[in-house]
Amino acid sequence: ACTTDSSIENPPAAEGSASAESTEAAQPTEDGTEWFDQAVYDEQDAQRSATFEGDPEKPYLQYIDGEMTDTAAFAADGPQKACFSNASISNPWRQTGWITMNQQLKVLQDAGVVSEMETRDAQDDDNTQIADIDYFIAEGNCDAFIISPNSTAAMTPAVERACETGKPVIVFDRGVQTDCAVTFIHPIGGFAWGIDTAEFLSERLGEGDKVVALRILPGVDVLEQRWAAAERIFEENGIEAVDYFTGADPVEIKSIISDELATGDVQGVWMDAGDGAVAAIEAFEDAGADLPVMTGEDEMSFLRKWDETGIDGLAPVYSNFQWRTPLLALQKIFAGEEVPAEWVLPQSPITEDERGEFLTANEGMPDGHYAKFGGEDLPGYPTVWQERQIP
Amino acid sequence: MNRLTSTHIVYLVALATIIAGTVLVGSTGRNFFSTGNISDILTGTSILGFIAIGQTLVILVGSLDLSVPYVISLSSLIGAGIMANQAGNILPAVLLALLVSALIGLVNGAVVAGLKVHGFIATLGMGLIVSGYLGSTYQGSAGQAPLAFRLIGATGIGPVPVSTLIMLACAAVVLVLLNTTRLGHAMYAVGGDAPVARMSGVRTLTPVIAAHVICSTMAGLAGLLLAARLGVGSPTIGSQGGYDLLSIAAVVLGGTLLAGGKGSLVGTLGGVLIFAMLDNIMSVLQVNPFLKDVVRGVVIVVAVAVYARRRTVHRPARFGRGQAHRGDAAPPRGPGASRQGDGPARGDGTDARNEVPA
Amino acid sequence: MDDEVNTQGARTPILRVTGLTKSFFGVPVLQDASLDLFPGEVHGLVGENGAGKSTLMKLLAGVYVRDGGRIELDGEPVEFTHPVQAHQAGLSTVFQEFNLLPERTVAQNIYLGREPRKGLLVDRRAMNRATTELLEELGITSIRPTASVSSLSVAQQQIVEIAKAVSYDARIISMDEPTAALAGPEVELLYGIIDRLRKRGTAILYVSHRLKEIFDLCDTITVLKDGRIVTSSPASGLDDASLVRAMVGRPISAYFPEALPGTTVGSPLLQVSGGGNDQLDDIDLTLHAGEIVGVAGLQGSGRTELVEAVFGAAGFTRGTMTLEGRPYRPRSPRDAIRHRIALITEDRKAQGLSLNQSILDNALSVVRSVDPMRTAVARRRAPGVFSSLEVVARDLDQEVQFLSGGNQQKVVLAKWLAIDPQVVLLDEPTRGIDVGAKVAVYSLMRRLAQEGKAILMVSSELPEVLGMSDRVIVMRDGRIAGEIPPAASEEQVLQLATGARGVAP
Amino acid sequence: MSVATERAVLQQNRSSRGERLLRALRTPSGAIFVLVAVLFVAVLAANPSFGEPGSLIRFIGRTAPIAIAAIGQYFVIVSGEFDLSMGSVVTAQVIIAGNLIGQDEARALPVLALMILFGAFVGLVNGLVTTLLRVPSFIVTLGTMLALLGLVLFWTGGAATGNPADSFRQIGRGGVQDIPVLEVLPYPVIILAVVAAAAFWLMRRPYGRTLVAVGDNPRAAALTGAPVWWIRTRAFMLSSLAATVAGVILVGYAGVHPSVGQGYEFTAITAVVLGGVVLGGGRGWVLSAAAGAFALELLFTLLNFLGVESTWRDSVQGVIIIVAVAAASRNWQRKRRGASKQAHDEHRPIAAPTPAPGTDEGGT
Ligand SMILES: Nc1ncnc2c1ncn2[C@@H]1O[C@H](COP(=O)(O)OP(=O)(O)OP(=O)(O)O)[C@@H](O)[C@H]1O
Ligand SMILES: Nc1ncnc2c1ncn2[C@@H]1O[C@H](COP(=O)(O)OP(=O)(O)OP(=O)(O)O)[C@@H](O)[C@H]1O
Ligand SMILES: O[C@@H]1[C@@H](O)[C@H](O)OC[C@H]1O
Ligand SMILES: [Mg+2]
Ligand SMILES: [Mg+2]
Repeated sequence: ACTTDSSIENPPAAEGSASAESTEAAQPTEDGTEWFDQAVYDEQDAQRSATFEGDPEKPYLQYIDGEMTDTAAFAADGPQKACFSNASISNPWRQTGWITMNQQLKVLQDAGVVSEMETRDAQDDDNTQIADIDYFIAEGNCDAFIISPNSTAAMTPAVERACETGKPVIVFDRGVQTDCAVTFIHPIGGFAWGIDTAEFLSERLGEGDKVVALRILPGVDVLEQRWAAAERIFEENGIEAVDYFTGADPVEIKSIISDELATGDVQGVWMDAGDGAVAAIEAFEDAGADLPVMTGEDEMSFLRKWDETGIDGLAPVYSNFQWRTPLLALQKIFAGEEVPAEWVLPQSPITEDERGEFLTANEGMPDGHYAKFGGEDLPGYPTVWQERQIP
Repeated sequence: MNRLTSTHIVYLVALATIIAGTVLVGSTGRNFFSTGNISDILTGTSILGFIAIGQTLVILVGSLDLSVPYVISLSSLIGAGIMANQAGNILPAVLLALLVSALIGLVNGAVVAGLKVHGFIATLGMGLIVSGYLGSTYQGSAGQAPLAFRLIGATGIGPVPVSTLIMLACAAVVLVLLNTTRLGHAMYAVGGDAPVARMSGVRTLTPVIAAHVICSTMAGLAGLLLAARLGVGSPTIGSQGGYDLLSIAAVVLGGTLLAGGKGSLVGTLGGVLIFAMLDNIMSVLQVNPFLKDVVRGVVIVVAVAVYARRRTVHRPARFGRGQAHRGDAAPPRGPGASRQGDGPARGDGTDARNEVPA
Repeated sequence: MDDEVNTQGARTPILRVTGLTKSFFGVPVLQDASLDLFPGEVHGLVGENGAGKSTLMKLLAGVYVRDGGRIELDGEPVEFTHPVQAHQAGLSTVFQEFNLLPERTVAQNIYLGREPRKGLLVDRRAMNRATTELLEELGITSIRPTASVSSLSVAQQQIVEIAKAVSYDARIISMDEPTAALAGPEVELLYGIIDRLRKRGTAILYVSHRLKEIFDLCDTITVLKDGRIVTSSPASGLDDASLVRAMVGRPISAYFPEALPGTTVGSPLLQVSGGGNDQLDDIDLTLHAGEIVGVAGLQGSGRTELVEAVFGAAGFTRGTMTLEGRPYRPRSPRDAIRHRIALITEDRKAQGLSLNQSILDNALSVVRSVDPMRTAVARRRAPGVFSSLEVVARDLDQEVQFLSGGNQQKVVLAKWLAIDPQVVLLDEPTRGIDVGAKVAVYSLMRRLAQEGKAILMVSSELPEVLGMSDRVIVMRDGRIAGEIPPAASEEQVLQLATGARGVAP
Repeated sequence: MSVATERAVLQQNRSSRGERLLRALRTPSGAIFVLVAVLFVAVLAANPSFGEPGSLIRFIGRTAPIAIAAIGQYFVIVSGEFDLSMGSVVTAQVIIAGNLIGQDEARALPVLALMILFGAFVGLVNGLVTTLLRVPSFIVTLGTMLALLGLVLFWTGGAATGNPADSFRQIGRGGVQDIPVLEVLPYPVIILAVVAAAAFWLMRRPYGRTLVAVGDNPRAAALTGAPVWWIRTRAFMLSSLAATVAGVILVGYAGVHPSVGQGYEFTAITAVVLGGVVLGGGRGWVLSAAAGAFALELLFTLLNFLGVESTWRDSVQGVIIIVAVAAASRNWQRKRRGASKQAHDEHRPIAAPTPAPGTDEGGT
């Protein structure tokens, strides 16, 4: 008997737009992908000042008003089984989120909403994640799928196959090019991050100033969009920006900055993830150069170093609390409550004024912890995060 | 001879893994032999399988290929890029992707055989070259595989994915090449002892170059298969899987000597199967991803140690069962040692350790 | 061909070499060498180590490309650049180096590179059949075509190499020291094979350092010295002495030097009783100070195992040993060396030397390994040791791989002298080295005996064993078959070595 | 014979120092120093300020960890093995330092001791499994590489708590102040100098010479009484210890992160091979391995100063590695032939001027 996965009949387009809504994906070129997408850029720019529905005390449940998905068909009694296909837990941001998610799971298990969550971790490999999802479809007895895609275009067919099972599918963090999922959960997005950070730097720097951009990895939509937006804004403001991929390796970062400082002055540092921000600042210290204006992330290491050095900085946030939302969405779905088709979570940077507040709130947390992890009300707080207990 | 060959041992280990899998997977209330599970395992074998087939040849001739991850990515991008969602483009895309892959293999082979650069360095360098190209040219996934092509990645006959069948077909072809063609014999000969091969009238460059070309072509096929599964080409898909070191481990696990000259493709497939089952079992058991690597690492070493323990004793004992103590001082003597050979035969840093009497 | 080819009278050479020249980077190794080879002729090629014999053969075989001169086959000039071309032209070679793949079968080795095919694929069955036929034709029945070469004895391997050379249907076969690894009976077997080939009309170019073989086999003898041919004449006109004189350019008065004055056989130094392991059994042996004991035996009779057992490399698992009256049970060579026992191994390149290291480093290797505190002393004494051994080299920093075989062997000896051994085990100490170097080895043995060391020498060259030893032990099948006085004849040794049974390869 | 004359005799039987140096420079292991010099001049040309003592010394400090790692890897490679676990050892040590020392300065020394023990232990395991269980070191250390990193990440939940105390980080970040001309002399430079000197010394010791002999021909070495298993095992331990030192410097220099050290094994092996050390063992000098690291680092810096697009740097590096090693390989081959040429015209008895004193007589 031949088995063909019918979902593959809807071709995914190449990356360029992660948003499930923006079906107009940029056409792939010979040279790969153009990450900048004016429409999405404008949309996210607007969302930065949008009002969010729901309780501000529970940002992980807030969303921007928009199209809702009716989930009455998914209403179910008794604890249900969730199947989670995770891209990886290979960076501190994902690790923090994964811890939070597991604590959220405990709550829902105790509440009798979720019976269990079976997780497969693809260890950053698209091919593995496709196999993971197929395995869930064939063997998982899943009542729902939660998918955190490793990459956008590659994961699209597999997500579609999950949708075809008729069970609810929830996608979060990085996107896919299909809107078959019941909901796609994510903070505002990469362009918003890029706008926040690049505008911050541009305000403080003048024309002809130099910014070194340190990026962790290529090819991930949410990361590429950050840079696509920032690069554009720097260009518009006449700021010279050079970008490097560092894999967040502080040694690499230090060498890059030292070499840049050896060739000329650097006035600003831009980062697409907070990991490694400290090394960048230290490179200036070691070279005896003036500390730059800098944007990092809400990772504790950066907040602490920022506080310590008193540099002019900003911590953009790619809300880590989004890791709670998929399970909470599931709760709503099983209850038959409607959920946003695209669940846009709040995403606001931490400014210098707010810094102290977040530092106190997260005292005792490890350096790799994320300030806006949003799990203060979950069981196990704060020990589980402090000890970084990874299931 | 009733002695176990290394291939036998590989499959015994595979059998043990199946038993362990049955029990462990069973303990979670799952069935190891269910369609979905078998399909998951076999899917796991296909990509690694392609690469390990090629890697077997390269290792047999006494080289290594660390450039495969980048060839895989490049091939996926060329393939998907040229296809551009047009079924009519499939053939040219496949041909061009394989041609470029083969050319990379040709350069690898020429550098190794012609310029006498150790395979480790030659292919490490080639990997860097291609990776620079990928990094400079692609910002993310690109291209589009048309439906007809994606079917290959998503179709199965029962629990057996088509991709696995293609991999096995390739293995069969390479097996025939290796065992029943002059080129295959020459590969064994060159890997075993290049000067001897030359003196016997074998042209020693050809087998090394051929092995590298086939290895890169196999990597190219793997890249195309990934393009079929992903629907797009990806500049990172090759390195994501860590296929370079994993494929070498699978080959050695399959009983092939890292120093070359001895080994079997069937054993390699066994090694690949073991890895795939291991991954499958750990995933079903939801082992912490960090611990998965620990298990992989330990299994690689322990399994290879099992063969290595069984050292070659070329001569049957003449007297008694009293095991003579042969330590480091008197390693098993190959015949090359008993005549005036050309000094230590190979300098790969990889002594012929894990041999098993055939 | 049934009839003997007429080897007399007017003949046309099958191979004619004229003015052959070869230099390695400007250094002439072969100069103006000319020789004729006739069908059915066995042509002996002798000369010291480094005289250029192997180079000549490799030029003929297409391994090297000549610089000048002509090679004519059947009157046609030929130009080989790869061994395969020589094979196709009917010229095959048994090289001096080991030339088989241990992990492959006998048939795969013999037909390597020209496997019989059916269509595009190798016809394994035909290949095995052809191998069986080939071996049978040569009178060998004990070797299976599907056996892996590594499972064969060394002698069998050598036979396979010869069979391989014959299998090319060659009209000319060069053999470069084919008997280096063979003992009596296998040599006989080789004689038989050569005889058959000769009768077939095959021309044979035969290199050996064993003069007896040269005279037994060859019709014509050519002497190479320093890359030039000094004489080339019918064997009948030559004898040992004149040949040696031609080779070395000076007469060797005492081929085997007499015991030095003052040498006395003293008290027992090393005693083995009831020694055994999986290759040896029932070994009783006593070595006295100042004594040279020879060990004879057939290939595979366990002589190497014997010295290795004493040396702790593959030790005895049964029986006892004493050294100077105290119990001695070495668990490793390191143990043995600490007891000042030395082993000069039979294969100097594979077991004796680090070829990429300097002469000095090799000479100091034993001291550094077991008694590093004495390295400085040994280093200062090194020049003295080398000069006493007459080592020829550029300087002490030269890598040993660039030395000739004889000089390499002297470096091996030097490294053992550095620990002032009391028992010296020598396994084939003169294998493949030239007359001059041999004499140096013999003299050293005599001197060591004079200093009161005990010496055990394994050798396949009976004249050497008989000429140098105070006593000769003969081994057979892992046991000591008997002991004979040095005055015994070679026949007596062979009788003991083969036992009552016939000769088996 | 007096010691003095014995020494004179030895000198007479060796070529002059100058001659030996010249010969050495013509080997790949010597040529790397020439390459370093050429690259240095090129970097200077691209950015003259690089030559200022201050920035030069900082460059050396920055290169110290990889140079030290290369020295460690050298021991393993010259003995005929591979150490792929080096990068994971670096990472593990960095994370251990971060997690166990934390902000408590009093723990710096005990934890440092623990790290050294741990490094030695990893090397011991690598060495014993390679030598006693006879698993190819490529596989053993590949296994260790996976297992070690996995264990450390599992233990720390993927990331260390944070950077270790500043005083500990001074080892990699600080330096001796108020040095004339240089201003600061970074500690990593001093550590590198000490490690290099120790390695150089060790390679001239019996252990070092035996190590190379083992890499050249393990059987011959075993039959000369060398405890091959233990010699090689110590090489693995030296390698892991070098990785530990590199880790200590790196955690100081850059801080804790699981990606610190990743890929270090390949960089170190590349440096060693660039230094003319032959994979497979038995050839090459330890300081050339360190020089190989400098060559690589200079190359990166040069590409940087030349403004080569960062994504293309991999490619340039790949080409250079292949070309350099191909040239070295030709060179070794030529040396082989060239030397046998000399063998012909220069062969002479290496004799003492005095009548041969025999083996042992002629005492002091
Ligand atoms: N490939 C080579 N490169 C450089 N020199 C060589 C090469 N082969 C041989 N030689 C040199 O040529 C000379 C002749 O060597 P050859 O092997 O022909 O001697 P031989 O007569 O066969 O000696 P032996 O009796 O030891 O086998 C030697 O000095 C040797 O060092
Ligand atoms: N079948 C075999 N396989 C591998 N090695 C062998 C085999 N037969 C013999 N050898 C090795 O070849 C060498 C010679 O064999 P052996 O030691 O049995 O005979 P021997 O009496 O020492 O002969 P010789 O004096 O010629 O070395 C030894 O090193 C031995 O270990
Ligand atoms: O969204 C990003 C996530 O996908 C990546 O893995 O880590 C950094 C995050 O900002
Ligand atoms: Mg010769
Ligand atoms: Mg022997």
